Amino acid sequence: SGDQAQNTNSTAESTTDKKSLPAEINFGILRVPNDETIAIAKGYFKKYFGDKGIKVNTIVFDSGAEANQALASGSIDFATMGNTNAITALARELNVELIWIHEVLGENEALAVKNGSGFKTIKDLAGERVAVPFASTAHYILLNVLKEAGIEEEVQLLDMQTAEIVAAWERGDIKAAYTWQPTLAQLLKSGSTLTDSKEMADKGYITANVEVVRKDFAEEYPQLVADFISAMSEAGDIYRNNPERAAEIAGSKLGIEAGVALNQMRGTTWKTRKELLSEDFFGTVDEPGNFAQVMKDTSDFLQAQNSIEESPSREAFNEYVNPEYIKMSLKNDQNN
Amino acid sequence: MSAQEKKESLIKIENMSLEYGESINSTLALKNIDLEINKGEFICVLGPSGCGKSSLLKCIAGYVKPTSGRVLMHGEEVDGPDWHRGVVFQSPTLYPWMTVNENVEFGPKMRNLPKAEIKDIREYFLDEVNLSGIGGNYTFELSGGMKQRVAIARVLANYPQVVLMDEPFGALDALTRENMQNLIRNIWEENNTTIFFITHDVDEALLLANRVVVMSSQPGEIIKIFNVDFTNQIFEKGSKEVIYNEDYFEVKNEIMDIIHNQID
Amino acid sequence: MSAQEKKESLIKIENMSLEYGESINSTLALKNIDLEINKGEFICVLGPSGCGKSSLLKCIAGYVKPTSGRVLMHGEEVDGPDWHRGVVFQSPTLYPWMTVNENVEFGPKMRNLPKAEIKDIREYFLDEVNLSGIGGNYTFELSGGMKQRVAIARVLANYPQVVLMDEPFGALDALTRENMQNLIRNIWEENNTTIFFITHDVDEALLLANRVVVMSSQPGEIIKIFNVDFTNQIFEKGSKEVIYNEDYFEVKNEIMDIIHNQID
Amino acid sequence: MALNNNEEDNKVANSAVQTTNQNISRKTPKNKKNKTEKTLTFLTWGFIFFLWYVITKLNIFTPTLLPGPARVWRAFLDILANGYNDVPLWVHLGASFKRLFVALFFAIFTAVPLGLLSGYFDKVEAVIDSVVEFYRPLPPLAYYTLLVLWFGIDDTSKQVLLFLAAFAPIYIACVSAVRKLNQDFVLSAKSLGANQKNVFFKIVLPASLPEIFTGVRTAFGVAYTTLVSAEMVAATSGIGWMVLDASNFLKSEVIFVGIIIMGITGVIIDAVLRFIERRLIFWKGHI
Amino acid sequence: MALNNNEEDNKVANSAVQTTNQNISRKTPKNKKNKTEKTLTFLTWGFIFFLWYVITKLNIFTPTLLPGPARVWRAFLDILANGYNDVPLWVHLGASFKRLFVALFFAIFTAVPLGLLSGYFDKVEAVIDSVVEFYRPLPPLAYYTLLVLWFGIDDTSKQVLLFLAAFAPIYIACVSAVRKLNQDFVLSAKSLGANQKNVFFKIVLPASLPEIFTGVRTAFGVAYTTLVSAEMVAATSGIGWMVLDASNFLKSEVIFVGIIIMGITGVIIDAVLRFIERRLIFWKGHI
Ligand SMILES: Nc1ncnc2c1ncn2[C@@H]1O[C@H](COP(=O)(O)OP(=O)(O)OP(=O)(O)O)[C@@H](O)[C@H]1O
Ligand SMILES: Nc1ncnc2c1ncn2[C@@H]1O[C@H](COP(=O)(O)OP(=O)(O)OP(=O)(O)O)[C@@H](O)[C@H]1O
Ligand SMILES: [Mg+2]
Ligand SMILES: [Mg+2]
Repeated sequence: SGDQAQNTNSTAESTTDKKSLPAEINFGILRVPNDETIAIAKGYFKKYFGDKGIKVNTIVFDSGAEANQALASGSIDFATMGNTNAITALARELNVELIWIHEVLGENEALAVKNGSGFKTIKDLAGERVAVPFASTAHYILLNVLKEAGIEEEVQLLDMQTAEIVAAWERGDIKAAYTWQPTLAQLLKSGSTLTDSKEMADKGYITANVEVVRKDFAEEYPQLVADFISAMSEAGDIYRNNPERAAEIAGSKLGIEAGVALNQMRGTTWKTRKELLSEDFFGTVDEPGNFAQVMKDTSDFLQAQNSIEESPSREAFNEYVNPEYIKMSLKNDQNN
Repeated sequence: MSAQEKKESLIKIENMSLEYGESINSTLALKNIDLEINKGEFICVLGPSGCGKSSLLKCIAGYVKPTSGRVLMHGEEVDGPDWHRGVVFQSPTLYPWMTVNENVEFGPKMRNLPKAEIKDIREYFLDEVNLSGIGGNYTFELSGGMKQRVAIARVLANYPQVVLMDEPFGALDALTRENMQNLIRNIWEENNTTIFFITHDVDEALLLANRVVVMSSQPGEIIKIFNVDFTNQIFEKGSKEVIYNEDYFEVKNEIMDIIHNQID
Repeated sequence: MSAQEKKESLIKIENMSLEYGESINSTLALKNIDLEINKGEFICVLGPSGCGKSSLLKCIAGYVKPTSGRVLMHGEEVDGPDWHRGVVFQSPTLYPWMTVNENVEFGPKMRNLPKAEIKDIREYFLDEVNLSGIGGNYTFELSGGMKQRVAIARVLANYPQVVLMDEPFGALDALTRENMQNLIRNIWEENNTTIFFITHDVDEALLLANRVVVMSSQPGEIIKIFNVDFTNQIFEKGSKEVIYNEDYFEVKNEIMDIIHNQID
Repeated sequence: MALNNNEEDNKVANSAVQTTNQNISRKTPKNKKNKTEKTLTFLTWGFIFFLWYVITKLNIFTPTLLPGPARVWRAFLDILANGYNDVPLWVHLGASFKRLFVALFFAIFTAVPLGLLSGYFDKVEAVIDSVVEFYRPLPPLAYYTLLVLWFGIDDTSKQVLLFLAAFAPIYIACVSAVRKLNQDFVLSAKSLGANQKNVFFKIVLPASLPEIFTGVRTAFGVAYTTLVSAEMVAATSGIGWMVLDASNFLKSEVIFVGIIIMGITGVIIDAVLRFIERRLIFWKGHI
Repeated sequence: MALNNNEEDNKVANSAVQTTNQNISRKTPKNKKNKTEKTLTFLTWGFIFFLWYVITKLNIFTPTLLPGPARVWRAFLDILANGYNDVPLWVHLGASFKRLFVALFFAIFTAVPLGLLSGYFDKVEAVIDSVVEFYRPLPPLAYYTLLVLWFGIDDTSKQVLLFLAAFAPIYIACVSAVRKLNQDFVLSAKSLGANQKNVFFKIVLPASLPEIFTGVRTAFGVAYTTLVSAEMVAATSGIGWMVLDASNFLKSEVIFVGIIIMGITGVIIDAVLRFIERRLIFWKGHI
């Protein structure tokens, strides 16, 4: 590769050398029992990156909103977030693409109402206050729940973080909240669910935790992005083969009991690479799958809510939801 | 220089001592003070800086309790400040949030006198200090001399049995000072007030007092008391220069010598 | 009271006026001042409060630029402060973060004199003001009189051609004041200094100056200049009381009358 | 001489004030900024805007990182017309200021008496002071969760947070005011026949007012700084919440709008407080 | 009379100081608290602890709402032994204080020269002052998102936030110090032959030091108050983050531990700063 010829330009040479692999990769993660947590706990990041001499940094974010800020500032390369946050990222022209769906949200996010509140149906919430973390997937689903029930104008939403929801719930300040596990379990000790994200998903309001990556990074190191997906896939296999074992791994990593972790995991759906490449999700470059449409619909809704200024076009989402790296990951495995 | 015997005793200080602080850090400010203030007297106290003049005044005013001995007024022990003993401070303590009128009326108001009476008193004493007409002004609009005159009017408005003054003209310039000396001499004469007046200016003391008390440096003791009547001479002769005579310089030199000996 | 003609002119003030502020709010502080200060003179300036004495000093010191006219020193126009014109303020502006020594050494140090010389100068002038031995103290540990003496030593340490003093003893009590007057008189005599001295105390002016400048009230004009030599008499006769004679009271009364007329 | 006082009377508010102000007068021109300085300030802001404009025009940063002035202006107009989150701008401002002023009101009415008493009686101070000194340096966010736990998610906890922020500066100002109080004021009042109650209400209180008011202004500033923290929990209105919500959606231009609104209102309110101060405590500086 | 000065010399530091301090001396006993007051302070805290103990014993509130002293103590011991989130306590404290002191360091080294220049030259002030006055009252959380966007999620943005919090008080103190400067100091120095540079370094700077130091102490307080905000984003260490993380999981006892640690360290650091101040600026109060 012309080493001798480029002798004079040794700095340029060394940078090209480095460019073949980054010095470090920064991952923004969430503290939830998902494939990423298992992958970290099982040392897959070390296997795929650390052993190549790449330093791996994981940074915990409390919400996708924070992860977006970190992405915008260029502090991180990968980030896990709810798909609503991923829409914000696209709408705010962050130079990122969506490469993976960690889990499709289901029963782990639900609308909880307190025992004795007398709320039997969603319509009973008219004139009441419902707490939800704004800008989250739960926020999006709750808005749709209320819209479907035709009472979106009559319910007062309170912007609260999950811990505050628990506190307010226990104090009796709120009697209804849309939130996720493990907070949800705490609420359900003295409450029940009216609906959950699974029911809403069935109605077409799909939410998911997804992985986005900086485009610059992905274009420079496509192989590493594929490696990331391989790591996720391996971790997902553990769960698919032995949920209890997976819960144990994730639980010990997060400092929660395995049973709690398992309960949380069961509320979500983990898809394999092949499933994700189906027309229901990523599809192919030529024939984008349904997830781009889900994102577009969600985006339109967020625009209607004034949460984003302009909803990106369907084409933009087709490009945004990129199946190429999953494909690469699959190909790598076949080659091995 | 005479006829003191006839006078009625007002305040009596008996073997009073005053110590500030405790144990190691204590300062003996006053030692064995015996002094009688008679009605209608104008007593001036002289002494080197830090000798305890202000401390003596504070004891009489009731601001400070003597460590031993007592201060009696009409035979009763002084116990805290009282409107019968008015005090004029070196820097006038006029209340800047009140007008001149309100300042002068403060004492009578505190004593719940009828409104009409308060107004009369105020007008009388503002006139007495040649300030009628500025009653509506705030005190920070006045010059130093005017402020001190308001402070004097404010004290007089209570008809105190004795007025205690702590270097009241110390901060004024020489000319204003002279005016103020004349003013206070006139007021003393007209109202038959009793005045206890601290100064560090020997001339001032001699030109005002009919008794001059000279104190030693710390701890303050009374060294000598001079009976003088230059202030009466000034009244009689109408001018000040005439009293700069042998007599005057004799007394002045004696006082100066005493004080100088104290410092040396 | 004589032999002024022989003296060498040091500072010349020519038809100087000073106005503070602009247009409506302006104050004419000084008007048509003409004054010559000769080498070795002790000039005292007297005048009612607010007549512009300090303003005059500030013009000479170079702190303020006259609105019209000029101040010349050795024929050159004064343009800003200069170490040839030392200034002593009413409240001593000693630097509290420096010791007495460092304060006195400040001027020579600023002029980058050799270390040994600085030390000699400091020792000489601290001795001159009777303060050798306290050089290591901080200035806030001193009494008012001592502070003013350090301030004088600090100014003298620069060997200024003229020392400008703005009521330097105004804040001191009567006794300390007398000491300071003697001190400055001796320094003036010993070092053949030129002194421009502002005071509002007629006695002080007469006991120190060989020329007394009396100013009118605002706008300040020079009304009259008295040539006196009581200060020399005190030197000759060694005592102060002897000069309280006819002559003295005559001059004093004249000055007093002038000033009183200014205020009336 | 005593005769010529009328002449002097006419000069009331003249010589005395001027001479004492001599040292200050040198600086008064600095208060009233002259034309050059006003121009300079104007130019500074002009330059900042220019730089802002140029940088965004050059497209070095994405609009998310640094929205251009036009974009911010449009966002402002939009919020002005349509509100934020369906709530009009003035409701957001109103909600915030209601919280602020309720807190400030209670802070004044508790801190002033407690502070004055603390300054007056060493025993009261011994009880209160160390508690105030302990919580004062604490970051409000550290204990906000506890306040939410104790006072709920409604305005109460927000107001308590702002109250605590505002309490300490006023309390401290009051203690220091009494401490600095010229004791001769008190003594002279007593010698004029004032009883304890009169001394307190006619002397101590007015003499302390200037410092109390400075304390109130500081308190307002501290409370204002805490506003966004206070609106972090369970708010859906308030200018602070608006900025937080905008942060969640990376709406930088709304953040800018919020910051500019807060900056300007902060400056305006301080100016109003200073105006009131000048009117109310006209003798300030003459004590 | 000039002869008897030696006598007076021996009294150096005696009469003059005492007489000028007369008005103050009345209050000095308040600084050195006497025994009764110390006991009262002690009793106050004892009472607070007792109340805390009793209330939690009575089980009126759940431990989440109000953890008992024993529970808090155990949490403290646990954190002391095992750290929080696998990070030892001293690392948390170290991380926070590194952020604080780096910010304070930069704030001092920028705000002092800028502030003194602003006080000295009206033109400089015209440029800087309005900018400082604009951002100063802003809640730090309002612009923190922007800082994160611009400076990333690492310590830089946290330090910039704390820097901004600390900058304003020091800057303002410096401006005011130069403004309050006794002009006679400057004039006398000039008359003693000092040039512009000497006036600045030998007179203006030392004369301003007392107020600058007060500004630094205020700045430290403000920055400390902002600490938790600064550690809100993407931190995994720092005492502020610890409290926030505990808040997220409603670990009230850890919140209490954090608050108590922060309260005590805040008081200690202020005491240290005050000690340094007394040593460094021994002439304070004599200016
Ligand atoms: N509150 C106090 N605490 C301790 N010592 C005091 C107090 N007040 C005065 N002293 C000391 O007591 C002595 C006498 O003080 P005092 O003020 O009575 O003297 P003075 O004659 O009035 O002095 P001056 O002429 O300076 O006014 C001084 O040594 C002074 O330092
Ligand atoms: N910096 C200034 N700005 C405006 N007016 C001033 C200033 N300094 C002095 N004046 C005014 O100029 C006049 C003369 O003041 P100056 O201080 O020179 O008088 P003075 O004779 O020294 O008075 P005093 O005896 O009180 O010291 C006064 O009316 C004063 O108010
Ligand atoms: Mg005294
Ligand atoms: Mg003057």
